[in-house]
Amino acid sequence: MTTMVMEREAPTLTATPWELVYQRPAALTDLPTHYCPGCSHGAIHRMVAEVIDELGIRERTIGVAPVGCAVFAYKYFNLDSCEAAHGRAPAMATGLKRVRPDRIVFTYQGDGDLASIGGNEILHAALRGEQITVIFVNNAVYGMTGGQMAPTTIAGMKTTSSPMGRDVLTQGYPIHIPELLAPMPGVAYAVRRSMHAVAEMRKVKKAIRMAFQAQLQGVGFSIVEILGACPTNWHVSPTDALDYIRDRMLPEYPVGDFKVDARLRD
Amino acid sequence: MTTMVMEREAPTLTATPWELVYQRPAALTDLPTHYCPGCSHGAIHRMVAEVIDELGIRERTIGVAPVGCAVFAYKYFNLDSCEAAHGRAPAMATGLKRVRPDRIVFTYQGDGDLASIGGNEILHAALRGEQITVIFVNNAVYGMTGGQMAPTTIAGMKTTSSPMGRDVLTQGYPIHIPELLAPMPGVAYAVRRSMHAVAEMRKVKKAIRMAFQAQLQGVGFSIVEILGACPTNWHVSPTDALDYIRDRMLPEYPVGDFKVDARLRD
Amino acid sequence: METSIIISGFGGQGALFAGQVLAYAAMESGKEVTWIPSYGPEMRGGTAHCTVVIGDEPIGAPLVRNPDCVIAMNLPSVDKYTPLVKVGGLLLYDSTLVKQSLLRDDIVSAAVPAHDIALRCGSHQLVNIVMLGALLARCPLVELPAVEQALRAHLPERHADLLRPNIVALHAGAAYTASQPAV
Amino acid sequence: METSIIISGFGGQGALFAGQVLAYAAMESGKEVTWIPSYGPEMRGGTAHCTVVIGDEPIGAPLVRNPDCVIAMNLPSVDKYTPLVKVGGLLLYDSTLVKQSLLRDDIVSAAVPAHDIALRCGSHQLVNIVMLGALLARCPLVELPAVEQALRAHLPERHADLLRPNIVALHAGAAYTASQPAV
Amino acid sequence: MARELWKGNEALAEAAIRAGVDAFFGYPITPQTELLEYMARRMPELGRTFLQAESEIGAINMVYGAACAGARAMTSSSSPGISLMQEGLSYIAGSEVPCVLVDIMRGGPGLGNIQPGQADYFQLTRSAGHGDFHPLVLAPATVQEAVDLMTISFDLAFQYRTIVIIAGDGALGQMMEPVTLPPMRPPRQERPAWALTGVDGRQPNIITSLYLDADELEQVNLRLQAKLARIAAAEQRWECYLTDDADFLVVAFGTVARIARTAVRTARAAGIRAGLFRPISLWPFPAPALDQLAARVKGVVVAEMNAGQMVEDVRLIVRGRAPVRFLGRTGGVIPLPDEIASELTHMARIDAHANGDRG
Amino acid sequence: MARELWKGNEALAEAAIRAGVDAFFGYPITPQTELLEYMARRMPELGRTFLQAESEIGAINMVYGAACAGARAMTSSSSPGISLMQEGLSYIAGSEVPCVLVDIMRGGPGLGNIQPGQADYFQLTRSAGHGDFHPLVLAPATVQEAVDLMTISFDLAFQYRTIVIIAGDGALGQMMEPVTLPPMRPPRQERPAWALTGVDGRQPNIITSLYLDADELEQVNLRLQAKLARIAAAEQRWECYLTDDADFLVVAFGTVARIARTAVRTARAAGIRAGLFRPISLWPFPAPALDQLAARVKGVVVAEMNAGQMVEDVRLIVRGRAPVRFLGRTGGVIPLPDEIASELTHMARIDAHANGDRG
Amino acid sequence: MTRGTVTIQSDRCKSCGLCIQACPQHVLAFAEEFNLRGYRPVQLDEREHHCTGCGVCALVCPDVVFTVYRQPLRRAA
Amino acid sequence: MTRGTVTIQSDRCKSCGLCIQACPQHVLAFAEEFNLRGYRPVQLDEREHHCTGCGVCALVCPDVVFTVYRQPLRRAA
Ligand SMILES: Cc1ncc(C[n+]2csc(CCOP(=O)(O)OP(=O)(O)O)c2C)c(N)n1
Ligand SMILES: Cc1ncc(C[n+]2csc(CCOP(=O)(O)OP(=O)(O)O)c2C)c(N)n1
Ligand code: SF4
Ligand code: SF4
Ligand code: SF4
Ligand code: SF4
Ligand code: SF4
Ligand code: SF4
Ligand SMILES: [Mg+2]
Ligand SMILES: [Mg+2]
Repeated sequence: MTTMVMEREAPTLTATPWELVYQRPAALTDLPTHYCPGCSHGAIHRMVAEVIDELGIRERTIGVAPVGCAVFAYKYFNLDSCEAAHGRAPAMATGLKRVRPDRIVFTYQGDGDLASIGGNEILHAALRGEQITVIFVNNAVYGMTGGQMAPTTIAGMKTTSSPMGRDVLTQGYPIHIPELLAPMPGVAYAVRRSMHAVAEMRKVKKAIRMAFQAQLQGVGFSIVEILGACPTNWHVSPTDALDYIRDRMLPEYPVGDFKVDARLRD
Repeated sequence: MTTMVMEREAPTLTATPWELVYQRPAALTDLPTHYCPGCSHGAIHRMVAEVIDELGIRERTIGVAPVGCAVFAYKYFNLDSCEAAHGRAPAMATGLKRVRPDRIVFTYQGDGDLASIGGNEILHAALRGEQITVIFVNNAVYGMTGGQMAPTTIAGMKTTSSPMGRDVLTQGYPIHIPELLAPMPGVAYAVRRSMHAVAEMRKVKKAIRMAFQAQLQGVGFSIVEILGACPTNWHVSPTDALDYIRDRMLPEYPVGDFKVDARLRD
Repeated sequence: METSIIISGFGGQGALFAGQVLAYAAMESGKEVTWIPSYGPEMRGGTAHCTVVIGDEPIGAPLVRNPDCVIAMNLPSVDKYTPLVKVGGLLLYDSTLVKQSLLRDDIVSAAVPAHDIALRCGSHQLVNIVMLGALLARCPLVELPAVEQALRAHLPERHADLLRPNIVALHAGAAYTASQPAV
Repeated sequence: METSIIISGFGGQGALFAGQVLAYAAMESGKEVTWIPSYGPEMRGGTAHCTVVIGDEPIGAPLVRNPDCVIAMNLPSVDKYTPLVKVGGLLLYDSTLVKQSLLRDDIVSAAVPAHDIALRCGSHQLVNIVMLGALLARCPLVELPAVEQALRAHLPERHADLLRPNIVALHAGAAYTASQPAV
Repeated sequence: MARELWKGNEALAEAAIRAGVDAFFGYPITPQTELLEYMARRMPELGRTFLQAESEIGAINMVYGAACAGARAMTSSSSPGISLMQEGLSYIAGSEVPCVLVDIMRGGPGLGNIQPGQADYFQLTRSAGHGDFHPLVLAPATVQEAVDLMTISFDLAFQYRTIVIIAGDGALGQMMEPVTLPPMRPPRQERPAWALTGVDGRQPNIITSLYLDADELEQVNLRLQAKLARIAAAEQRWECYLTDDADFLVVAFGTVARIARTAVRTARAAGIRAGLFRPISLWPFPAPALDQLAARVKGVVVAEMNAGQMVEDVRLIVRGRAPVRFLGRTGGVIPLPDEIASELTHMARIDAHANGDRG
Repeated sequence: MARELWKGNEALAEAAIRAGVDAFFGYPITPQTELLEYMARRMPELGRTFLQAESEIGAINMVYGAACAGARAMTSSSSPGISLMQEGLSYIAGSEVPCVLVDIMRGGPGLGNIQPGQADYFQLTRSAGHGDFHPLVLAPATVQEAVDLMTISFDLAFQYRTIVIIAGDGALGQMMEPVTLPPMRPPRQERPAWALTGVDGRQPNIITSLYLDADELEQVNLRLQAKLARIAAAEQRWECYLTDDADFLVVAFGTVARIARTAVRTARAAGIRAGLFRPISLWPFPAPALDQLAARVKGVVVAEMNAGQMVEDVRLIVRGRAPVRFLGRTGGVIPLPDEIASELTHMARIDAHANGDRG
Repeated sequence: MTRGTVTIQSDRCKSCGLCIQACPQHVLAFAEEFNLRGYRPVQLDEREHHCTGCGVCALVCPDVVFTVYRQPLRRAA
Repeated sequence: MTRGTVTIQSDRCKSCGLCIQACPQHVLAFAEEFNLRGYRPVQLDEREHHCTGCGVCALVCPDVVFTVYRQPLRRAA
């Protein structure tokens, strides 16, 4: 990967040195991702990596990749990781964490993975208050397999397996994961965030940080649902995809804190 | 089965004839059950059968039996029925109902079956608002396999797989199924009832009736959780088991209506 | 030579425990032995049974269809096992509970008033060991002291007070049977 | 005899469609034919390709490692397939986009300024059909009218206005190649 | 009946529809997904049941339910999804209800990849779940054959109350070929007598695979095995290509058989009398037909896209009468005609050698 | 080391503990449950991990996770539960992490019953999931052997980075027999180099079974197959009982082999030179050892508690050199010694007949 | 005023005692004899004429042992 | 007042345009040339001296294309 530093004239006005204010996080490898242009997975990966760097836990963090477009997350995160079977990341993470309680274990999962086939694994990991962190990217479709309906597909949305638009009466209603899990006593942190705007993205990162913080403090299971864009399967441009999140997904999936353990506010 | 009519002197005071006020419902076969003395399954079966009789739907009702102590429910109900794989009754019922929408399809499931291995099937049947009725018997243990911990086992309760008492921090917290499912738009009826006293049992039956009613009206998925006794695995007498429900289970599992579709009040 | 024994009764009558005691005694006497219970979702309070096989060489099948000996502690057990006992085999039953005219003349049947004997030894819970004693009087698979030893080692601690009565019951059962003619 | 053709380009360049048109034309010409796309989670906007195999007998493998002909519509495709073309095979590439000095002298390479030709025919979206025309000029697997017919039958309705330009492009591609010497 | 170009997955779907499928339940997985997507479009149009299940476990148990109601029910998946269906399949087999399953196999084990594979051969033919049963497994080699087999699959499933599996691979699922589709069957109204339809006027129908009593379950198994024996006798399917005078035989199924066909032609061109034996039914394996050939050929090459599975069946049948060589490619690699041809050449050479024909 | 009476399920659990199991994840199912219950008591006492999973799918994927961390992880189940683990097992095999699984088989198919069975033979040896792999399958016939095999299972699993399955049945799990247990191993501290432990000071470890590129996946499969070939060569286990001079052989494993032993004695008493060949490793099947015997015996009886599974392996090896008869009982029925003995007698009689020895 | 009675399918009874505890009139008790399945079944005791036919026993009985009859009492005119 | 700049790993850029839309200073634009993977990568345009080093581009970029520098400006005394 060649780095082209755009040539620009040397700053003349001042003697203060250039400060590096942002660079690629150490918890990401150098590999370019396979994601489509504008896909939210890339930015979310980066934020997870930044949080891991900031918390200084890269050396003791273990990631669990899903089956979904983020299947190669294990190549992108510069840390020990593994690839779970479709939907089973929470079970795999449970196994890892139970035998290595001093390690930080997180799963990264899509909506098909977590909310459809893996519903039971996430439900019971949350019930058990498993000390793991779940990064849950809701893009309302099965990205990897080509845009089928997910449990999170919004009403009326056309997908390749709901070609007339999701009919909630026959195909089911959207599922609200953090709302579902928040009442469970083992859950320390359950929130929803969105990638549709700069300010929201900053909140995404803060939430990811809190979720890892919960694990570091050992206060319970933590999950951040993130509304992300899948321009490819929404058949819109990357920039329009942000509007799509705002206009179509947010009404169904309001951002918010559904559970924040009191000990986390410390 | 010999029927002993207890000999008693003929009634002398009156000319009015004896009225039959209660007899074995037609929707039960004649077979004695294999349940332990005082097991709630028997009485719950009877109430389901009574409701089916009262609604006059025996001829078009299809039952789905679980894997659990109620595995032989298909022998006891006098109607068409089948035996699902452990936890998969809601999926099987979905298949049945989708191809026979004019039939009444119900599942009868235990807490291990429904809330542990079958968590995903019940979750998604509810999400889809599947037009089925679920009779969910929570006896806080795996009865059939000899009293292991269930997801509904209450904190501190000793079972064969939580011999020191359920430690919620490592073994998970009890799950509250109707509360979990009630917020889903596809769910028309989600309540909890208890078998611990006569008055409560009358409410159990009313709830079962409402749940079938919901299906008859086509307003969505219906579920009745029923706190039932497993004297054998609780290691108490059948009568003490009622106190156990009242004193130990009710505090964790309050009876109540968590969702009653407005159309059902008509 | 393998000898197979089925011990059967209502749940709670201690059929499984009596079998284990026999198995321990056999093991300590240097025999090969297997013990296997009935298992699974049988009706609670229904019949429970176990099969013990004792031999000098490694045991083949731990489960048998036609046992050499049967101890039947209730009517359903008598009904179930009478036809199954091997020709020339032995059926012991609790004659206090079961009033049964015998159906087979190709086996040896022994009526043991085990309930009565047990009560005399101190508790109706001793029926199982009375019957075990009776069995061993007819079919000396192990010595009674070995059984005493097994009882000593394996009677659950919470029943320590029952050790003596159990030993008494064992001998009482044996003595009763020894005094009776074989039918 | 089977002839295998791989058509490859960026997603959106219509590689798969050009292959289908060829397959339809072959079928209607009474040939045996298979068409198979690349599939799976390849990077979107990355390379997409399909393989068409045409023959007189039932087709064996629908996928081939060493194709007889390759149409490469972008640089990655040229890079990927140049080494794979069968000895004596044919590589056509869009020379408007790819400035490539050829690496193999054991295959026939044909540089087609397809982008330019397509623009002249009315749209840069016609590159795929220009290349198809070019292929058929070098390797007459099917007659051009059969391809025209296939275009008529299978161009999606919403692109009906592109039918004429497509036909023009087909012939333009063929004409251009026919006019060039084979390298 | 016009020939049209159809993609394997979509042709299977349309053929199932024309064969009268009442209900499809499935979960997306590459390289099978187009089948599900096609069903998502077409089934509701026809007023039939399409449902995307929450998982393959959901799907197979929905199929189980719908089949209990007497419906023509099916699902489709690919290798990892088939693994998840094992328990359900075992229940369906134990309950003897009919259903159809499509497995568009991919590279394994584990997540593997999505390229074509045949490594589920054992899983489909030997052990589609715990317990003793075999689904009827049909392996088409062309899209046309996929259509033809799908067309009869429900009839077979209902005739025997058995599971019928159409076993394809990623290549078959993804490719387009010319096919002629059968006409649409009129919707079926009658329900089998065993189906759960409500007890109206009769004794309850019960569908279960539970028999607590060992003797009773053994009886059920004997009945099941007797049925399987009937299927084994009646439903063997295979194709012979140039086997009449063949000295050397390739045995291959599905996509590999197409390639083997080319290889046989190549070998013949090189003067080797080669032939192709192509099992179409993988279970029941067409043993007698192969047995006859095995009695007189000089060598057998088994080619598969796996590490050696069907070759066991072939060896069981050949019983040492001729050498059996195995050519396996895995991970989604499709063997080349030349690879198979050179196995044949190799065999012919060894054979010539052994016969003192040292040229 | 004193002999004590141990129940098979509990002995397996205690042996696993003494062999250093770090983590047990499981789900109750008869006739295996006592193993889980024993673990529930003992593991926490020892400060090790016990967790009752939400399902068998949860359990096997927890095992997968714990194994990725380098722990000695195990689960146990019975037939329907094993079906549910197929996907997970395939991932574990594809990722080459070590683990141990106990299958206490019961009657099938479907829910079947809870009596002893051996009908998962195919599932365990041929197809414990999609794709090409074989777990190492060990079938003890006594509780003592169950303990002995469990004692080495983790070492084998780690040596080869493979799945080791202890295949028992309801009888073995439920019975008590005298056993001598090995001493408790000191807890193991070292972690394999491939384990996920955090990247501290090294490049990331990645555990995956995904290889999108066909050639790459094929390479992985070749490596996997080469490993399986090494296991096949090195890990065959079997027992011969009175085979030295045997004319007739019984081949049986697990519980049936115990019965066959009695049958062999019975047959010998009746003047038939019978012997027992007992595979202990079901995969790898001890083929060469049986092959040698097959070359000189006059007949083989295969007895199994299924409808005929291992018999295929036996036939593959015998290759027609001697007649092979199959005796199968299913549904939880255990064959009697006499049934097996009479198969031997029958064979001997036919053989005598064929040799003109018409008495 | 209403009087009632019940018939008892003794062989179904499992001696759980739930009906005895629940009967508002306390007219139920265990028999001395065992039934076919080894349980001491419930029977109406000597106070049986107090039975009102309220059906509570039938409601609580898990084994559907009871059939309940009622007779609205009218003092003969 | 702060000025900033960014460096751009052009070959990582996928032309999604998110940064262009998000940059508060509107100093980003697509290049004419294609990068190795066939995308027209983003570059600083002629107004690049307006870049404040705010990092928004880096925040929104899914492909971690940007490195951001900042220089607190002090007018030379
Ligand atoms: C058992 C199994 N079933 C199905 C699949 C196919 N599959 C792969 S990814 C996927 C869905 C991915 O969707 P999601 O989790 O939402 O992730 P996204 O791609 O949208 O990020 C499916 C169904 C599989 N690999 N394994
Ligand atoms: C796949 C599978 N796993 C496990 C079992 C064993 N099993 C049978 S019933 C049961 C639990 C039953 O508990 P519950 O559902 O609460 O019903 P109850 O017996 O308490 O009424 C289990 C684990 C099985 N039959 N199948
Ligand atoms: S398909 Fe959607 S989720 Fe997958 S990489 Fe492309 S944009 Fe992202
Ligand atoms: S074990 Fe419990 S749930 Fe099962 S029949 Fe007995 S009392 Fe009922
Ligand atoms: S009907 Fe009422 S009063 Fe009569 S026995 Fe039953 S509970 Fe008692
Ligand atoms: S409630 Fe029913 S089963 Fe229980 S004691 Fe009364 S009659 Fe018998
Ligand atoms: S740092 Fe800020 S001002 Fe500079 S290019 Fe990036 S977004 Fe624009
Ligand atoms: S956000 Fe990143 S990938 Fe997208 S256009 Fe800007 S630099 Fe390129
Ligand atoms: Mg998604
Ligand atoms: Mg329960």
